[in-house]
Amino acid sequence: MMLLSVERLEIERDDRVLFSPITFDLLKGEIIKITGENGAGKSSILRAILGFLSISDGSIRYLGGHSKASYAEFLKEVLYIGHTTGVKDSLTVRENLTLLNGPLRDDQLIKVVNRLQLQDCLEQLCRQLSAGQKKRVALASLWLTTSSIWVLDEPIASLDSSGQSIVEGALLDHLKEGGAVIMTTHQALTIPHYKEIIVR
Amino acid sequence: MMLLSVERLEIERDDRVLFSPITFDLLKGEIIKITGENGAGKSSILRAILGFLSISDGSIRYLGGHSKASYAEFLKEVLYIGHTTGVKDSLTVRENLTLLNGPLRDDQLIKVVNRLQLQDCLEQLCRQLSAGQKKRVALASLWLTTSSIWVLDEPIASLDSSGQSIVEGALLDHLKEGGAVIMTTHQALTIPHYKEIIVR
Amino acid sequence: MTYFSVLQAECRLALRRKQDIANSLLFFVVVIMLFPIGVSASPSFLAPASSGIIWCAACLASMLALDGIFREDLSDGSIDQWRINGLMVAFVVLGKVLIRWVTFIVPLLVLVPFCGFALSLPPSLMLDTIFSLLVGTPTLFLLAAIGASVTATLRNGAVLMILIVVPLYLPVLIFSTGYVKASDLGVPGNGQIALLLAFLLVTLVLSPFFCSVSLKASAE
Amino acid sequence: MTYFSVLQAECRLALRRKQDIANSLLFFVVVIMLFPIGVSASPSFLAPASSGIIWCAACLASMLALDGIFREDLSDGSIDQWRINGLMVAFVVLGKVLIRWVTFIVPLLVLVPFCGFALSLPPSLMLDTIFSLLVGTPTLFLLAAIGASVTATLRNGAVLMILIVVPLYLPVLIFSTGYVKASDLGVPGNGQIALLLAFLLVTLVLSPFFCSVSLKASAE
Amino acid sequence: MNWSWFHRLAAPKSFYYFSKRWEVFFLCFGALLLIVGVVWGLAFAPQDYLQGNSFRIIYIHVPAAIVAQGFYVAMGVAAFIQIVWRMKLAPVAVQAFAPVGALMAALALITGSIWGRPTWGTWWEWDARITSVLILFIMYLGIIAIHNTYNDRKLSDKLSAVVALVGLINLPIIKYSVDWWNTLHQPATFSLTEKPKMPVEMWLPLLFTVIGLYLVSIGIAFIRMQTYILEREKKTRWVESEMTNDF
Ligand code: HEM
Ligand SMILES: Nc1ncnc2c1ncn2[C@@H]1O[C@H](COP(=O)(O)OP(=O)(O)OP(=O)(O)O)[C@@H](O)[C@H]1O
Ligand SMILES: Nc1ncnc2c1ncn2[C@@H]1O[C@H](COP(=O)(O)OP(=O)(O)OP(=O)(O)O)[C@@H](O)[C@H]1O
Ligand SMILES: [Mg+2]
Ligand SMILES: [Mg+2]
Repeated sequence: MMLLSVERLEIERDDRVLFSPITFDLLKGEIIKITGENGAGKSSILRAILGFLSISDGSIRYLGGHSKASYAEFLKEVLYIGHTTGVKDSLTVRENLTLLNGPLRDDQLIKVVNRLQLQDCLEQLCRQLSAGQKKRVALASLWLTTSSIWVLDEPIASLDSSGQSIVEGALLDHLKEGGAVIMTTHQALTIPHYKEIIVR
Repeated sequence: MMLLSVERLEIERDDRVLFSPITFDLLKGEIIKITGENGAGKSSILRAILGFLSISDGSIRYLGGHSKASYAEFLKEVLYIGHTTGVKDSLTVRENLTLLNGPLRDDQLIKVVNRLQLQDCLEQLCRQLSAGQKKRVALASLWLTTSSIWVLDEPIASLDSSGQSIVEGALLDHLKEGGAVIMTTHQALTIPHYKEIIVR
Repeated sequence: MTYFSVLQAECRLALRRKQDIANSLLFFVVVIMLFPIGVSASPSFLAPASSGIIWCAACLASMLALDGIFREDLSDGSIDQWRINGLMVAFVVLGKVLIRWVTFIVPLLVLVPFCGFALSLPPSLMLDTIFSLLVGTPTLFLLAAIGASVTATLRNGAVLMILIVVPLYLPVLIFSTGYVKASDLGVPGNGQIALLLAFLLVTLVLSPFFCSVSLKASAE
Repeated sequence: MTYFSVLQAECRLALRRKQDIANSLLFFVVVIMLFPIGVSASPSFLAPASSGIIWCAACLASMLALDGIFREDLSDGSIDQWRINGLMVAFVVLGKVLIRWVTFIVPLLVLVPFCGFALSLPPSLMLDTIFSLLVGTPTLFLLAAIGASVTATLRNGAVLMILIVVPLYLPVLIFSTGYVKASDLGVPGNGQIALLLAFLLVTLVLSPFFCSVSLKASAE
Repeated sequence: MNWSWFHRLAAPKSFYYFSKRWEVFFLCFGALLLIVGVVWGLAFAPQDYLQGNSFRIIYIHVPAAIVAQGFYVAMGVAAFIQIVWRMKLAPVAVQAFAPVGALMAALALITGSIWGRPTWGTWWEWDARITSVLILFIMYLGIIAIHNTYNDRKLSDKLSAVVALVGLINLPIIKYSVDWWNTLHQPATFSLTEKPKMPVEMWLPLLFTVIGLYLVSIGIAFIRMQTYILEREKKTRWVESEMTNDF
């Protein structure tokens, strides 16, 4: 099923067109990796798709439709983790997880926290975490969400190698369950099949 | 010459000892790469070396001495780029470069800006840069500094591949000129010789 | 992320920042202290001015209490997350302001009697002052929220906004102190209270909407 | 990075953030405006109180002007860079405070005459008020800087800062309003001015030192 | 002079045992003096010829005011020691003295207000001494606020020391300026600045209560300090053995 279809998308910032028009579709069970140089406009594309940034040309169709309703429908299915992640510095790890993912059963929480090796700092304020640990708190949503469309902006930056492989594992599991992923990254992926879109 | 000699260093945060004691020396013309999992304490080690964080055990000798004077001497030779880089969001790229590196001749500026592909956004506020571009502004110091000891915390995170190779080139040039580097990173380096220290 | 989890987290933050709450009240006390020391400490000056001073301090304290209410949400990406999770920004704003107001007004009402003593407020006006604060401060909070949403990133137009918000503060100040003065003269102040309630209603509807517009624009 | 480049950047930021400057001045005006509206607008009430009100407003506005002066430096790592580059944190602090003071006092002095008119300040006291502001506000700024450095890691530390700073403000407030009142009575206020200058000297030496201690601790 | 006893005492561990040994003395002896002073003052001292019996609140009011000021000075000195010599015990002292001092200041304010009602006819008067106690109280609250706001203890120790020290330097200035302010603008309705010429049977119990309240406050501060020391040193062997001995 066509989740998203982007046609000749252009974005302007400060009256400068960022990249040459881009066209792609996102299907169920598919992973799209957007690559490009620093400042090419990858993050901007993701935010435009989510409707947070206005586009200057082209069109984006959600779930095959153009209407507001289909956009709302689409948004309900989305999980977004951007450069800024919604993790609150003055809440503890546990509190952030409930904030971002709603109330959690204890076993769920323990499982995901162990997987991400956050078990030791569950009650620590996020202000006091290292760069990678803070990222991991945000990434916990990958295991706790029920959304089927994942929009991830450099999810593996500043993760160590075990962190990277955990995240890639989550992506693969998600595809197997029929989910879809659209992501940016500068690092090489070890995932077998993905569609690459180059922005320039 | 012995620039830095760290002996059985231990750091505590919130009454928790972060890692088992670490011992290493930094010599001229040498590159040290500190690796370890997220939250192992890599950034903390760098900050302790710079004297920004108090250590709980062990000793750090600067330029062979223990005295305040040799620490001050050492600090004069240091360039530090941490997770936070000193780049001001509300200044333009050009202004940030003069802030961080002192007054610059135009040809110097043009050269480094071209190398880092920041030429198009020289007059843009740093708030409006992409994640990687902001990092590049901080990294410009690598070409503009006269300091001989570089302390770099994840310098290549969120850079694209061309950015990575530019930075690695700068490191190699620096070593050839007799400089020294101590850095952390989660990514593989393509530099031929470096000493690796694993924190756990 | 649901309305519930967001507001729960907000309550947690409020409790974690008990100190913040205590602080904005102390601020209130401190402002009140400045006047006798800086202007004049004689009861003949203070007594007629006291309810006005209390109201001025409440205006200032409310602005400070809301300063930065959205700044963190914007910089840590929370606003994006609300929208992704289908929450209406306006409702979240309303909830946040409400929580701030409750944590502000309850201890304030405890403090006002003491401040009243210190300023030689006539005891007969104590209850009226408290009542006017109860009715008037929610409007102040809703108005201040607009200012906070606009200054969350500090793009242009903030001057304009403050210039818009402050004149809106004035009617509240005028009618609530007017109410207290009327009681002082023995005249019923129903008219003023009705007007204050009308303001409250209008801002209750409009403020969350304006906040949501400017927050969305700031998050582009 | 040199003292010069840091302070040059600071000046640039000050010019870029005209908005912030405008805000703390607007706050000043608002406080002054609230008073006649909230308390009483009769000249017989305002005239004797006017210089005191102006001073109270200046105290509040100066705190607001310095709130967050170090917050960004801390969060973007600038303080680390100062130290790495061999700059004494204390001197940088002094320079920053000085720049803020200049950008604050110049427009303030333009505003004061208007506020004076609005508050029925006797014209003979206008110059004295301005002079007392010139001598007293640098001390206020240096004291507020201590509060700002202590609250630099807090997102909304404004209120805690005020709590810490106000007790320290009182002597300045007392002596500068005392000076104006003495002039009103025709008594020379040299004693007060001498004391204000003495305060200035003490804080000039101590405040940057204390700021540097607490900023270094915050950057750990 | 030989300072080694001081350094030994300034180690948290030896201070812990020292204070544990002496707290009972401070509390009991202090309470004894306090009770003797109060009973003597309330029951046996003569009535004041002007104020009648209401003056008897002086036996709580004055000691509380004096102790509140004394504790601030002690706290400021501890802050100075912490900043200059980085002694481990100093932040413990700052943290422990602040609430006790705040309590005493509050007590002085409350008893003063209660006393003001019958004598002045108002609860509050912007008198110099009263104002300076209020400021003292607010300064205490500022330090407590710092400890409560930051949950990083090392940081809150440093910052509260800075604030306490700044306060200490400013304390005489504040006191002086407030005195000056009040005497110039508002001739005091009721002068507190002149020492009342009390008969000795009024004055001696007062001395008892002052010393008694000092001792009790020090005892309370010692108890607080012990808890803080245990908390801070919980990783050390002596605390571990201390805890297992206790339970
Ligand atoms: C909230 C109100 C009050 C406060 C904050 C306050 C504060 C003080 C202070 C700071 C002292 C000085 C203690 C010392 O260092 O020797 C003091 C002493 C005293 N106060 Fe008050 N006071 C208040 C109200 C009153 C009232 C209403 C009275 C009686 C009418 C009173 C009578 C005295 C007397 C007789 C002394 C002893 C004076 C001396 O020994 O020097 N106070 N008070
Ligand atoms: N301000 C702080 N207060 C208390 N603990 C902290 C603070 N900053 C970091 N820590 C803790 O110290 C540990 C090491 O942090 P550090 O930032 O040195 O890790 P790191 O090795 O650089 O990790 P990363 O690869 O994620 O950058 C973490 O477990 C973190 O929880
Ligand atoms: N708020 C903004 N206002 C104006 N221009 C902006 C803004 N944010 C980004 N830009 C510009 O848009 C361009 C694209 O930015 P974007 O963040 O999308 O890049 P990116 O591809 O994600 O880069 P990176 O790999 O560094 O994250 C950049 O050239 C940047 O200068
Ligand atoms: Mg990006
Ligand atoms: Mg790190």
